Amino acid sequence: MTWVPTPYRVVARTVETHDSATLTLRPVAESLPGFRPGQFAMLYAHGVGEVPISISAIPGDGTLVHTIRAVGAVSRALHDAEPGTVIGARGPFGTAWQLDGVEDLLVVAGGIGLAPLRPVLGHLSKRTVLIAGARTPQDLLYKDELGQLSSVDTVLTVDHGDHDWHGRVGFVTEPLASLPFDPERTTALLCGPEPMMRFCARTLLGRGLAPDRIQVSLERNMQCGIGVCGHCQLGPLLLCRDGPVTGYPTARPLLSAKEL
Amino acid sequence: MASQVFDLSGLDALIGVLRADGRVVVGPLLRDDAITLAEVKSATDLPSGWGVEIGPGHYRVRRRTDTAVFGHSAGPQSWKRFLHPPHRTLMSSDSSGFHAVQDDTPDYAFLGVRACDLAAIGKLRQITGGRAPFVVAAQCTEPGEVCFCTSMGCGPAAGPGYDIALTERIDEQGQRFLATSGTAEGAAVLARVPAREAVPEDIALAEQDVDAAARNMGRAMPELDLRDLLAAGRDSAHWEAVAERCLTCGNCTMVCPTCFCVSVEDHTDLDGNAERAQRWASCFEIDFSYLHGGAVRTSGAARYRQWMTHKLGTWHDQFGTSGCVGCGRCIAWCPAGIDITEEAAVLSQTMKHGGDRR
Amino acid sequence: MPSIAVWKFTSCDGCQLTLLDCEDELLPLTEHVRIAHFLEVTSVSEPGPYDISIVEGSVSTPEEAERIRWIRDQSAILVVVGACATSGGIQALRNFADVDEFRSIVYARPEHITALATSTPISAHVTVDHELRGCPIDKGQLLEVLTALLAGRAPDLPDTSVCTDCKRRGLTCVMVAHGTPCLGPVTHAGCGALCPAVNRGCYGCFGPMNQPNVPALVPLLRRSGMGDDELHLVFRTFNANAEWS
Amino acid sequence: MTHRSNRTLQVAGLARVEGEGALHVRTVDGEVDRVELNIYEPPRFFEAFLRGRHFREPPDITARICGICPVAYQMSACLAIEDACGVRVEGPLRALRRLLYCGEWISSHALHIYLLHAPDFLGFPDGIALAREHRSVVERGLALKKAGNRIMDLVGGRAIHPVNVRVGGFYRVPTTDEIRGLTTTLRQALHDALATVEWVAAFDFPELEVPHDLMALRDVEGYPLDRGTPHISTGRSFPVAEFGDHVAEHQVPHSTALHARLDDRLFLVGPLARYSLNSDRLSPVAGEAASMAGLGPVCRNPFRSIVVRAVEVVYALEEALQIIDSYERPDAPCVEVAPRAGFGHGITEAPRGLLYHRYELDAAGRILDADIVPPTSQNQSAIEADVTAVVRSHQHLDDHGLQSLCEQTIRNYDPCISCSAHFLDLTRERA
Ligand SMILES: Cc1cc2nc3c(=O)[nH]c(=O)nc-3n(C[C@H](O)[C@H](O)[C@H](O)COP(=O)(O)OP(=O)(O)OC[C@H]3O[C@@H](n4cnc5c(N)ncnc54)[C@H](O)[C@@H]3O)c2cc1C
Ligand code: SF4
Ligand code: SF4
Ligand code: SF4
Repeated sequence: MTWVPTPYRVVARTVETHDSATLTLRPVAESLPGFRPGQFAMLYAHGVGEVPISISAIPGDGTLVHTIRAVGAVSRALHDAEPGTVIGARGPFGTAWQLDGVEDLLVVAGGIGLAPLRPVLGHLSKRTVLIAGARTPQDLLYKDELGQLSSVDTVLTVDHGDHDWHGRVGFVTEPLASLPFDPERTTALLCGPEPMMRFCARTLLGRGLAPDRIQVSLERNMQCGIGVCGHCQLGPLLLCRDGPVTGYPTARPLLSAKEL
Repeated sequence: MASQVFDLSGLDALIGVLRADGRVVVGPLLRDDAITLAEVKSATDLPSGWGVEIGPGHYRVRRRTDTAVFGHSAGPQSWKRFLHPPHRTLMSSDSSGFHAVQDDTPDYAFLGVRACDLAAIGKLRQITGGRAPFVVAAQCTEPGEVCFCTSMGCGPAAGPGYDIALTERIDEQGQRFLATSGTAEGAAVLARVPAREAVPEDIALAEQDVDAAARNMGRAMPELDLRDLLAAGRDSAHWEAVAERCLTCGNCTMVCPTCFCVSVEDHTDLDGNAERAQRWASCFEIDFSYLHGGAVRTSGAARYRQWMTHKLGTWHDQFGTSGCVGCGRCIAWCPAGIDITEEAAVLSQTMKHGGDRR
Repeated sequence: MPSIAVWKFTSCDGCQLTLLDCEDELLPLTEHVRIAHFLEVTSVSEPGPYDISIVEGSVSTPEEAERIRWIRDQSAILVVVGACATSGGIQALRNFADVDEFRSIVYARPEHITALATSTPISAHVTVDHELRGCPIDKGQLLEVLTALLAGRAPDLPDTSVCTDCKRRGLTCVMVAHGTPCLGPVTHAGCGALCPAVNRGCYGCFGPMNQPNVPALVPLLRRSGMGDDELHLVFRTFNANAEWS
Repeated sequence: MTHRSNRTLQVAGLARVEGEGALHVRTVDGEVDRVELNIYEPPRFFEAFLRGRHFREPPDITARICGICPVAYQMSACLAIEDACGVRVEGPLRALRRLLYCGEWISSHALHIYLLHAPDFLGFPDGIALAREHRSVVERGLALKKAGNRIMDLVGGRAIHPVNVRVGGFYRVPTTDEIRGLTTTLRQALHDALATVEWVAAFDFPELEVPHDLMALRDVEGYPLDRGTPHISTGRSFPVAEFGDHVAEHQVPHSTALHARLDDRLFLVGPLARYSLNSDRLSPVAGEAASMAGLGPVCRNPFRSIVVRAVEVVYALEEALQIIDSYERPDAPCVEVAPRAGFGHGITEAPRGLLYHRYELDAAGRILDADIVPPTSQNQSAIEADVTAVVRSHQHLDDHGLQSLCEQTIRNYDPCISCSAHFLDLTRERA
């Protein structure tokens, strides 16, 4: 149980959108144990704070890759970190996407929710459909990269289009409602705002997918990552330990309760 | 284990031995009209002849007719203060890197730990870890008006985890303590305290006193599966009713010997050095559940539900045991006198009558 | 070096003085910030813009209502300090006086005295970035805001009850153990529970906490011996104009 | 012909004074035509708010008139209400009050000497610039100030607007150990205070002898602080209850502060007055420091008030140490005070001079009327007279020089403008 982060140096920084950037971090000396898709690290910006950030790619060379959306002081400081900056990391924490025995994969992401799902894409030889939504075309993550993933059928949709946008406009539930898939073979992975995940799950259940074929990534305030701060409770779950990825049968009653 | 008997001078000698070994002995002390916990240097520091009168939102020290030193129930503080201090620095960061902080926790000996608090120490350490203190338990022979450790299976007899257990008795033969060791370390310490060998009658009397205490609990939890009750009661209208009375002040969580939640904050000085530190937090704080854009649990009802559900229900899911030991502190120190046993009882009643708000 | 300006509106000076009460930190601080305007301390007054403005006091005259807009325009970050600036202060008691009568009294000699009929917090006039509560503010919180702003982190200013601080300090609850009426359970934390530390009930000088449940406290205050009169007065003192319920 | 015989000096915002004010000076044909200390600090109507409040509230409420000398407000308020209720607080509780008051004097005087006033004598715009060249000197001043604040933190529970003061005494009295814990700090501070006297005594003081009457308290023993009877340099004195008969406040067009006159004459309160009427009452070390600093039994040069303040800091520290030495924790933190109908008066010596409170209570302890006369409004006319004198005798200076000197003249009084703007009594205006 350590509170002391392991130093990592930013070796690359890619601007993804107007408020999001992807950092590649290389250990300064020691490195953390390997991460699995869906797990997260606690990233520390010197003097500003520490927040949970999912692993957004697993290159396998000991580097950590994270995509960070600047929403407040800590995420802003991490987002702004230029190559050379030393950042602290602790982890890996939490549960991973369950991919054992998966046949067809259906991935639905909203906004920054695509980041923790990215390591899943293209790393499986399975048939994969990705539906990714964002508020505007400018908020869509990894646009160029997604186009190059030959094993993934990608559907992009935005809440509000603009004159350069020729794709879909609307919520992710719309393509989901008409998407052809085999409920007997499909596993769905959902990550995004809670209402989005609830609506998507409802649509999928309505189309015959069994609840235990749906996995969601849940979010609560987290300040330790090691189950001692108590902030990440969601009913019976301590999300830093029992989450963020959980099966829908567990998540369903929790998501439906008000202010849980 | 072998037991022995000593009087107040023996207790003083015990404190002396513990101190001689370099331990900081913490025990009950009368201060600001309450029995608080602080360093005790000799038996004369103990609140001899002081008892308490406790009720929901009510606590008064009172004079006892005898000179008992452990004749009071749980006070405003718990051992949590020492095992899991209200403020603690976690690490520091400067231009040379990230650094662990030196653990300067003294080697504690806790004197007069009641059965409920002994159980609480176990539950707390299960989560927070840290070095084990030396524990001198005081078995409870006189529970207070808000105690319900029997319902929670945590007392009044001291459960496992003590190094030495004491049972205080005052009768025609005077004031004395039956001391039993629970660990080899406890036995070694006791061996250095002048005492006489316990006779079967000493042990029988102590058992009799503790048994009587079990029948004299001020309160009880309703006898049903609390974990099921709270899971089923998630949408009960009862939470709104409690919220009308609940101040959301967080006192209950702060005084609870097992509530472990902390918030982590960053502090920086002018020279660019930084520190991360934790402080006791409470699920009654609105920011406690803050996610970018706003808190999850804003209503008083949701926050009270979180506290009680966690204590009595989801603690089982998370840590395999209840979070409540029945010490009654949350009842006494809630300014509004909200009583967790009564709320549980009322909740089960409303559930029976179909009080589901959906 | 970032520039810092300190401004005074209607107030007692106590909150500004808190900055000078940082005896150990004052000189080191001046090595990291440039004091561009601080009338109580220096004859130097630089023109704007300013990186950080600290504003003490409430708006109680037409001139002040104008000046605060100018200061907002000139300041990247606006920190308002104290009960006057955050709720209108004790002088906001006038807000409850009969306004017509009040006007005729105040403007009896309008050529000499101009005062608005109300004393209002800074946030009623311009957007503020950070608020420090208290009458006066706490020195530790002031340093916290300044060091946080310099480090670019969010200042740690909990908006919960005084009780949480009281318990962390290990104090004994004066209401439960002594029967002393106390506003701690509805008052904003930040002072470090000063009153309970001297066996006194909190009198609310940090104003209401986030979502105080005052109706639940009132019967408890009554039980501790407060009458209607006192109950009325105790919420109408240093933060009379704040949202107690 | 003197150059620039017609000129106007305008200081829009007086710096290094507490509160906000401005200065207008006009000379016509070399003669001083107009000197106005313009206090534009907004009025806060305290006396009006006090009406209808509970008799236990004034120590907390009136403290908020001034953040620089809240203890003075609390002490005068307590005395006045206790007077109305027929109670006198004596013995160890009074000693504790005196100790608290010493804390305020030390802190307030140290602030004024080092950060507000000394820069004038040494040609710096502020204490921070001063610290750049004389770091250890300013650090000494801050350490002194901190020592005063430590007393207020311990005895008052908070340095600004103390929470531990109540009518009848305190809420909690410190333990003997807590009180003794101050000793080391205060001993060091005494050392620093003596060094301060030596430091300020060497400054250059412009010549100015004020002719005004001086008024200060005088007590049966000791230097006046927490009580006493008003004495005037003319030799007269009057009981506290007659304060209102002698000191009358009136409104002037250019200021939100009321101007006061003593029996219709200009007068002065504060360190100069206090010292001149009580120099025989200084403690041994303070008395010696005063004579070493070249202060005679009377001092009428306002520029030298900085020396008097430094001597008073020495006194306050000696007094504090003496109180601490003989401290025994009182059995009860306060004496019971029951309300009764009637009037009560209270005067104490705020760091800046006499602070008078008067309350009228009904039998239930409700305040029917309140009157507060702070030092700055008593001194205002005298300050303007001083500025007039300075302008008259320093016509040869250029505008900048003259303006600085005028500002310094005002700062001699450490005027607390926030407190002077408390008044504008609603009824009085109505009348
Ligand atoms: C398991 C997990 C994985 C995440 N992965 C990513 C990711 O890959 N990329 C990304 O951009 N964001 C991710 N987030 C969200 C990210 O942690 C928050 O955006 C961040 O904590 C905001 O902190 P802040 O100080 O910048 O903002 P503020 O909104 O000012 O937040 C203040 C404080 O509240 C807490 N907090 C606020 N929002 C959250 C939140 N959503 N989750 C947990 N604590 C919060 C933090 O302690 C934070 O410091 C993840 C969150 C969780 C729980
Ligand atoms: S919930 Fe209440 S009774 Fe149970 S352990 Fe906590 S404080 Fe004691
Ligand atoms: S009850 Fe609340 S404060 Fe206590 S441990 Fe549970 S979540 Fe934390
Ligand atoms: S239950 Fe009582 S102690 Fe707990 S938050 Fe509510 S009012 Fe406060």
